Amino acid sequence: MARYGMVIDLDRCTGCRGCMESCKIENDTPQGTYWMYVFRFEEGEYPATQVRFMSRPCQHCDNAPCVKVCPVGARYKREDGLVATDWMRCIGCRYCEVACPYGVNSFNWGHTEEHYYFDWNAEEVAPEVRGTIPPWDNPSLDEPYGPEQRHIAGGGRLKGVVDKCTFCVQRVENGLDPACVHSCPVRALVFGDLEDPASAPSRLLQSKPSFRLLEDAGTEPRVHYVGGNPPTTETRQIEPAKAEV
Amino acid sequence: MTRTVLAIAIAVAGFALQAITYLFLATPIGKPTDESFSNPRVPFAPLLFILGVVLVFVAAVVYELLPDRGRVQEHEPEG
Amino acid sequence: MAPLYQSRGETDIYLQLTERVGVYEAFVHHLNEHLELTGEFALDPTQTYSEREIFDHWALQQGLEEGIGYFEKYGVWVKDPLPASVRYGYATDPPFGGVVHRFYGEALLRYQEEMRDKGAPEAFWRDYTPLPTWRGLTMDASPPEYDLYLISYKLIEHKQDRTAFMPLLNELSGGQRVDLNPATAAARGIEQGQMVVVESHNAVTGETRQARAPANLTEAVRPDVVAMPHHFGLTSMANAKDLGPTPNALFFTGPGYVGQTADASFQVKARVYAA
Amino acid sequence: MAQRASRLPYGVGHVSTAWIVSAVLLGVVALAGWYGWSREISEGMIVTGLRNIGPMGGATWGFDIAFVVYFVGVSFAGITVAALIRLAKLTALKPIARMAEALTVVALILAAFAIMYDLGQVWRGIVNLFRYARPQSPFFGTFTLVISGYLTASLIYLYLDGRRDAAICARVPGRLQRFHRLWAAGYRDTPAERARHERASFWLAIAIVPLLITAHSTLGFVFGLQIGRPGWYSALQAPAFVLLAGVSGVGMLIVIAAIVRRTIGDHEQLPDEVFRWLANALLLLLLAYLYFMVVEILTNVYTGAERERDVTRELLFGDFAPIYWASVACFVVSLGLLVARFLRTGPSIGLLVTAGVLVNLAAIGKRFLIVVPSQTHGTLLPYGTGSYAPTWVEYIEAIGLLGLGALLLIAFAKLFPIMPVRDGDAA
Repeated sequence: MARYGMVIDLDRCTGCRGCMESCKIENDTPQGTYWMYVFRFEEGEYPATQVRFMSRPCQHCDNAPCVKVCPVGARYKREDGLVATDWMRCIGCRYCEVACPYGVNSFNWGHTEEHYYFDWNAEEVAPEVRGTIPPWDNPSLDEPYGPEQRHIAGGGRLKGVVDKCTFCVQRVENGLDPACVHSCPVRALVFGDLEDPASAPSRLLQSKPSFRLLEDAGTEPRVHYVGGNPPTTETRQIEPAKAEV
Repeated sequence: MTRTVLAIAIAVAGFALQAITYLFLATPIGKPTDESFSNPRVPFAPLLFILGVVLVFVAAVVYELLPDRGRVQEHEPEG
Repeated sequence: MAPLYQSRGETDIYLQLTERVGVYEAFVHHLNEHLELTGEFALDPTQTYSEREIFDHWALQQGLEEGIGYFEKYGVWVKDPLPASVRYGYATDPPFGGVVHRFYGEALLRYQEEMRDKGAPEAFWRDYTPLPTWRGLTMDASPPEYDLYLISYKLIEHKQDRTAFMPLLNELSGGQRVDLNPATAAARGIEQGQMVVVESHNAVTGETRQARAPANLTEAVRPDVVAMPHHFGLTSMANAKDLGPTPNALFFTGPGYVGQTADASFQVKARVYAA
Repeated sequence: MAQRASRLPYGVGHVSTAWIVSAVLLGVVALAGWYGWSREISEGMIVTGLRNIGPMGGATWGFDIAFVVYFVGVSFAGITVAALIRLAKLTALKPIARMAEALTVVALILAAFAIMYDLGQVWRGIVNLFRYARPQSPFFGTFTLVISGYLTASLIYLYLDGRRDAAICARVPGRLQRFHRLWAAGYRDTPAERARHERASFWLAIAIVPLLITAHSTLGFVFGLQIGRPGWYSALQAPAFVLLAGVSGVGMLIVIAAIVRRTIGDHEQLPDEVFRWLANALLLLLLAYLYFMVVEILTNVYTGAERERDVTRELLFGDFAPIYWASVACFVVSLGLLVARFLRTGPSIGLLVTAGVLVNLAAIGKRFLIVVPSQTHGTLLPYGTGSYAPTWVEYIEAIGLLGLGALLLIAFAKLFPIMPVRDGDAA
């Protein structure tokens, strides 16, 4: 049984936020919701200013606080390492959100819409997208996954429930990389079986010194970072993406 | 006497129900990836657990309200 | 003139770059192919060349014994009379007639004198100089309270204003903002996210133009600069209209800022104050 | 109690215009609160000021949770006092036993509502909690022990304790007679029954005291076990919760007792001694809690991790300083009032009521400060500081709950004697 994980090469990341966009399109998340988030950091004062980038998916912790606190077991840990949210069971208490040190959870505050960004039937859009499947019609998002056969794929499917990055379970279970990994123009994101020393992420992980976010929180993240340093208390975020609902 | 026995029995039953249903609940025994980590072993086990909690206190009601043996509940004369 | 600071010829850059990423040989073959270098003049992939050396090879291949030095000596190398069809448009017309590389703008001088004689203000004719001449930037004449250089720049999420109609990209980019150095902002009592006015000044006409956008404090901007991305506000697309102002509206064209030879339309001084 | 009662004691069943007016007003307030809830259910929680932690820079728990904690806290005092009266034989406090029990029941009902207000999927929540609830989630204790067990216990305690008075009231003909008779359930105040009740209530009290300690602790653990939230992760949370619960509860009890004494105008029934007892209790609890506050602040500013210090800094000098210092001021002033009692001859009920109100305001403030700042200013990744401002929906929901609570209490007072009936009182 593969146990998936992600390795992120900060040497390569240019902070283009392409992963954020592909994630939103693949998972049809509501406006203002980012399962994948790319930090743009700056440190030091002019002229000794340094700008750094760090993409932040769900860390899919092995010792996940969100899984511990979920009162109804909607948030659970899968055999293959993914931390999944059963949005057919979630009651929307948002305990997972306050428990998560990384701030990766997102709640569906308002009504769920068929299309969060574009009505592909609008006459100025229709000719452009004719013949393609709109994100909200992606059939794979409504299917149950894993041996548990639970509904964990896709975002903004239901009002008043929490969802978060699924490592694109609908792609991974069909042998594809997550959308963010697939679309990264500089191959800064590498996804695969961390247990297998020959896998691409394992090899990248061995090639450079690595770290995980907030290690001292004891959450055992399955997302590793190489080629950079973790943000310090001196690190400031610049150019935050607009996250308003 | 039966009153006491009955009350204690109910209380004990309540605690027992709590103890047993606790094992029916989703428990952290085993790996986090276990089915039992996020699903109760018996459906609606939490409800049973709460019933156990309630039962313990219901014992007191039974203890007080149980009519004496052989005595029929009679109405107070109207005032 | 020698390259300033660390700037270098692009060919040199390409040569080093291709060497680093290990495609130097292919690049050299590419050069040979496109400069039509053959035989003894062909570049050797096992050697490294400077930009000058490469073009020297080319000149020799062309049959100029002095190599690239020929152009330093004679400036222009006339191969043979050009057919009229491929001549520069004006080159066929009077008053020049025949191929003359236009170096001395005689007409410009005439325009200048004419305008001056007609009493036009200097701003209108000072840039009509027969020879390329240096003068101070127009914006330097702006009053001192306009103490910041206005810069418009590109965001990675957008392509000019063509993508501004895509809500996804607008969300990712965070929308229009006015980038200020925290020190600059503090001196003006401006806080992160606060609405500010950027006011540019036309040193010739004294005209000022304003734009309002939320301040974005970042150490990555020089303290004497105010910067705005240029993707928003100027668009024909309906659903991209209300994305904030465009810095393009703060720049000037016309006398002093755009001219026959000295084009300074993107060099304006501006000031920023809390809205 | 041989004599026939002619009218019910303490104005039970007797409805004055003043009562009707206040009842209607409170009813309107309660309905307004439910209207707010209906907006939340139909539109989604987007109508609240809550937003996601992190990229959205908001607080995902706010007013609702703060009031859950506050109401559960208030419920603490009632049943504790009642149980202690029984266990420690504090006959002096007997007159307030029942209003204490009633306060507990009402407060717990309000807490249950507040929890439902906070759920994104209310109906699903009610079902799934009974169906899937996991004991390793701190939330489990909150709704099994607190809402279920605790509420049952207090209801049963209230019921059994009231049977004797119910029997007395049941003698009086009237619309309420059937209700009272049902409540009395054949109680005839024979020595045997008295002894039986003595025993039953003793064991109930024994069972309840540990329950409420654990119950309030679990509520503290909801926050105290979260390492991901600076300012929450502290062993002090649970005991501090219990203490502040006592403070707010006793304060509320003082207020209610004073109101009852005013409306019934029977000073023998609620002698000054009762208030002296309550005031002393409040004083001790308050001192203990202030001590806890100092310890907590000291720990966080002295050795706390960077983010811990950030949150504490926000409390002391930052965005939340106004609320924080206002709460502290309320505590200190009420402390002063409670101490001032000793200088005066005889307690001034006015002062005590003021103290009671102040500590409750402070308690609400403190609950808010426990819940919110760790979310808006306590992100461990550099998201920058967030903000949270409740919308009218949240305000009206909270106010509506307070109105509902008051309504339930005055309604109870009209259905049943709010104080134990002394022998021959009903005559």
